[in-house]
Amino acid sequence: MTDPNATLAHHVDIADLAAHDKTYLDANELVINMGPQHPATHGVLRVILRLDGEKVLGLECVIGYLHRGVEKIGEHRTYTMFNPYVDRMDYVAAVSNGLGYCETVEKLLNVEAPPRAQHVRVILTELNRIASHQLWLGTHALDIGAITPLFYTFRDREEILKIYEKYCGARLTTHAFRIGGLQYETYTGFEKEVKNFLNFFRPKIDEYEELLTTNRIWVERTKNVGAISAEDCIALGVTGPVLRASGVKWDLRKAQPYANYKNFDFDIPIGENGDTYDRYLVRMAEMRQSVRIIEQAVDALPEGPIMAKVPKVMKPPAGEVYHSIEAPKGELGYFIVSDGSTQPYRVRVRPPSFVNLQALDLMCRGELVADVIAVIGTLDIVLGEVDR
Amino acid sequence: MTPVATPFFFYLFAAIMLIGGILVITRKNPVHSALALIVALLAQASIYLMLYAPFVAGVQIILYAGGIMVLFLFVIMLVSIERSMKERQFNSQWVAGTVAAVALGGLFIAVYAKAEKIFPHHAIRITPDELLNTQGVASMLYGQYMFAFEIASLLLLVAIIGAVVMAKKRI
Amino acid sequence: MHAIIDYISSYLTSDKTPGAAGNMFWVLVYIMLVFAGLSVAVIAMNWLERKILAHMQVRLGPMRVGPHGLLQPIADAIKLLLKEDIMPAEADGFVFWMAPLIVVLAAFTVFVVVPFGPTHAITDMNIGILFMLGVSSLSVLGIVMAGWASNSHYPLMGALRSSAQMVSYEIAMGLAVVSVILVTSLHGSGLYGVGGAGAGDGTLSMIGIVRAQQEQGVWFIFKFFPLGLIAFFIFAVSMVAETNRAPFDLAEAESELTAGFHTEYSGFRWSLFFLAEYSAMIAVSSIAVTLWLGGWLRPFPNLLNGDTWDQAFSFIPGITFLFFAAICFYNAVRMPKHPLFRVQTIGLFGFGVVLGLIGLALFVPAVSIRVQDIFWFAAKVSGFMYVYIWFRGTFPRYRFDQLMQLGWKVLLPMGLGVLILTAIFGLWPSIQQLIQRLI
Amino acid sequence: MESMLHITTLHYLVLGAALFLLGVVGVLTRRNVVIVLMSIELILNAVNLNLVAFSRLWGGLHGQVFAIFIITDAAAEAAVGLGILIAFFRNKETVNIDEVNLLKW
Repeated sequence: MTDPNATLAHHVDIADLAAHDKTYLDANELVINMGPQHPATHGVLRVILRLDGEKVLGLECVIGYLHRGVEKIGEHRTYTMFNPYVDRMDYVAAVSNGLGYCETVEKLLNVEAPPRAQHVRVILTELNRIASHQLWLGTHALDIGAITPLFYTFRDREEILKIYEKYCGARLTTHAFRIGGLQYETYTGFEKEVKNFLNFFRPKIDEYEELLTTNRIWVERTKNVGAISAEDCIALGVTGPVLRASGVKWDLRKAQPYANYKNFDFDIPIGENGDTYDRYLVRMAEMRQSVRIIEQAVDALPEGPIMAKVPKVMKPPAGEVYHSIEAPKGELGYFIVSDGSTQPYRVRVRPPSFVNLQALDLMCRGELVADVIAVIGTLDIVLGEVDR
Repeated sequence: MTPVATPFFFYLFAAIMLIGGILVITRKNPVHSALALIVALLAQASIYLMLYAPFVAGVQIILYAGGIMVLFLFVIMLVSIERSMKERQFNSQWVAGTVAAVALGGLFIAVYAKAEKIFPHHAIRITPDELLNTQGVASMLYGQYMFAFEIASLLLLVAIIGAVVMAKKRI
Repeated sequence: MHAIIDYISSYLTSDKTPGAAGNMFWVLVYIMLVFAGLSVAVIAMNWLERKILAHMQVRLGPMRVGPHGLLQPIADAIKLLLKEDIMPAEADGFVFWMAPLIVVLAAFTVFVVVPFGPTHAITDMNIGILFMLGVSSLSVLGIVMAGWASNSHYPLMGALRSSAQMVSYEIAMGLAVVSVILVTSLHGSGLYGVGGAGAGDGTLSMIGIVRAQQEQGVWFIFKFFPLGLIAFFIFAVSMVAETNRAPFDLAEAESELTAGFHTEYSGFRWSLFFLAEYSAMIAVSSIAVTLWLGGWLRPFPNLLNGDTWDQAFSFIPGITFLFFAAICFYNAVRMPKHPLFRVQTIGLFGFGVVLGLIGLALFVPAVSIRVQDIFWFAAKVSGFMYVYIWFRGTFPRYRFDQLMQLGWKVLLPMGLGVLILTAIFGLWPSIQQLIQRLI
Repeated sequence: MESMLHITTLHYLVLGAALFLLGVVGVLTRRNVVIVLMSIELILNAVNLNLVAFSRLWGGLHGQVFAIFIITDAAAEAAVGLGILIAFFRNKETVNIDEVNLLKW
């Protein structure tokens, strides 16, 4: 990877580039290396941009700078021991990752978490969705140049982290769930605090929107930028808010209900054009829907046990299982092959960021450099999850 | 305010201009040439000020140094200069060119030696009204030279269109 | 000896600027004063920007170095001076070295003609505004040189962006300025007062422009309402673009081009760019204040006129400083009583005392009459500085093509329209006569 | 020495002539189009200097007005010249004026 030109020559089809409208001066074609140390690549993503003036002719993502071999580690740990590792993938939405893993292993073991555990899981996961979207909003706005929303979202995200900290002692990589249910009973006043948070947070969404939604510059920067059609999304396997913003009503919480999402009443916000602005609106609406779900879950929080009967030493029957959940960033799937021993034979994660990142090239072609930043931001990638 | 130390400043700025001019035509790197030209142009603006032409001096700074030269630098950055910097800098007829220029210089000297009688030996003592320089230029531009002014604006329009047509790959 | 004292004191009774009076001693004094004042203003601006921005973003900003971080800019300056000065190996050394100097020179030279008061300017040029626009446009050269000399892609792109941006916004800016110059040629007074028989001599001199506002009894922002306001708006937008500040800070967009044209600069050279950016902000704000907001004139000259009001307004500078002093005292009292905060409390208290003494001194009529021009000018400029910070806290960044679109397709036609309408308004009596004759 | 210390119009004319010659040498000998264009700017500036000096000599403003026209002209020339340069560079990938030897692209 020493010569960026060499790699581009392989991957960027010259004929394809020529097809683009070339009204810019191409007196000097620039190859720019963006990242891995760049303030707007959300960590250590490296993007090799091929530019015609400021226009992007093509780009290639170079990933792997944060590769820690999470999947391989899974093969050398017992099912229980591997649980905390999954939190380290999408560290912004650690709870969702834990939920996905626990549910997958539960499916493998053929157990189901008790209703109370399910409810608490839904509450914490949806809180996590809000936290993840808040972080996305702050950084995305920062990339586009609005520095203030970042501080507002971080201030409000703090309240969610406080709830996590009180519940399980950790703020970021929570390891909140156990296979078969929950380790900890909720603390006293959990419901009240969650409700307080919801009342506190509802006006805050309006505050964010006030800063951005009708802001002329924001709209100009995001409308018709990085648009992707529903067909392209499906072809590339793009999921989550990006897919929904393109107008596809696909949400695993409704499509393949897991946990007990089918008991809750909520809408799937979708967009029309699949551009950055629509993705922004979809995520803002999703935060509102999450508030709705949490409210219902807290109101209907049943009493009862929090842990199903799970053997101390887990030896799932030989076989394989794939289970996916709707993480804040899209479909998060776990594929686990068991050989009947205490350790998985193979763990494979389908991280939404990794798959969504494929669309970057398509979304950025013909746009300007500034839009690449906006599109990276709107894809909401977490490099820990992309590289695993 | 009357100018002070006029000879000193004249020779200073003249020297800057000439050195700048020499650097413009001798530098390998066009960016260095452009910078030398900017320095020469600024020195020339100062000489305009000494000639009681403040408006022309201001126009010189804004248009030449701030506009045209930025355009030059812009274009130098767009075209890659590495190759041309490695190549020969002077063309094959440089001897003939220099000789022609020197001959022209000789002609100038001859003319000026003769014409010296026409010019007064001392600078004119009547100071033009510097405060009304801008107004004077303006009323001339919009009065006597109205037609020329309009032609100049037309020329600029043609130049804009021409530059766009030239520089654009596909119209 | 006597002659020297005479030479020095002769200026004190003059009503001209030192440059116009030809008094070299006072010219040097004024140059030093302006330079020192500007440096202090940049330092203060640095602190204020961080504080105000922080409070807009629900955080505190610098709090550790000195009381409420008052000494933070000084600590930063020391840090920058002590930092290693790095030059990229492939950089063009001479150009790399020259670029920050050019930017700083351009930013400081414009202050030669800024009128802080009728006599408080280094000099008064008859091409004052032309000179200011011209010299401030020279900073583009420095930026282009910096970007090119760094021999790196991001700085080059930043330089290309910023030069294109500055050159195109200069045109809209110039058109807005020309409409003011047209208005200076009118001799009539009031909002819609148009020229009488003697109309025709406009001026480009900065002091002359403020004088014209004084004579016409109206700030040019209100002249031919709303035309003056629109021209001011065009200028205000382009001046933000000229200085590469948010929301037009594409040249140094940290999320896109890391830092634009000064990516490769560090330490002292970088701080020169910083200094130049802030003094350029002050410079363009000074142009706006001089051209539209009456320069050194006090507010409400028509509504609240008369000696009583003049007297009342002459107290405002002192009261303002006393108010700031009171804020210092209030915060000093509110400081935690812990021994660790002892030094900070004393420091803040001392700062309050200094401000209070300045305030009290401003009540002395002899001082106040000489200084209140500067106060009003500075107050108006600080208003602009606040707006700059406010913009930065509020707006996302424009994209390059949108920026160009705004400049060429919105501001330029608007500027031309304003210019033509101003001319028509200004010549209204003649046009009326013409129409009557035709009918 | 006397004549050196009193700056007369001739001084300006000599300076203008020297600048003009530098420009001519640049145009005739350099290969780089950009530098040739800059040399043309030098020539135009030499002319401007003469015009303004004459304007000072005769006390009128005609010379200055002409200088302004020439600056306008220089701007137009630079814009078109650099436009041609870009078109040229795009097609031939060089900025050497010697290589403009085809009468078609």
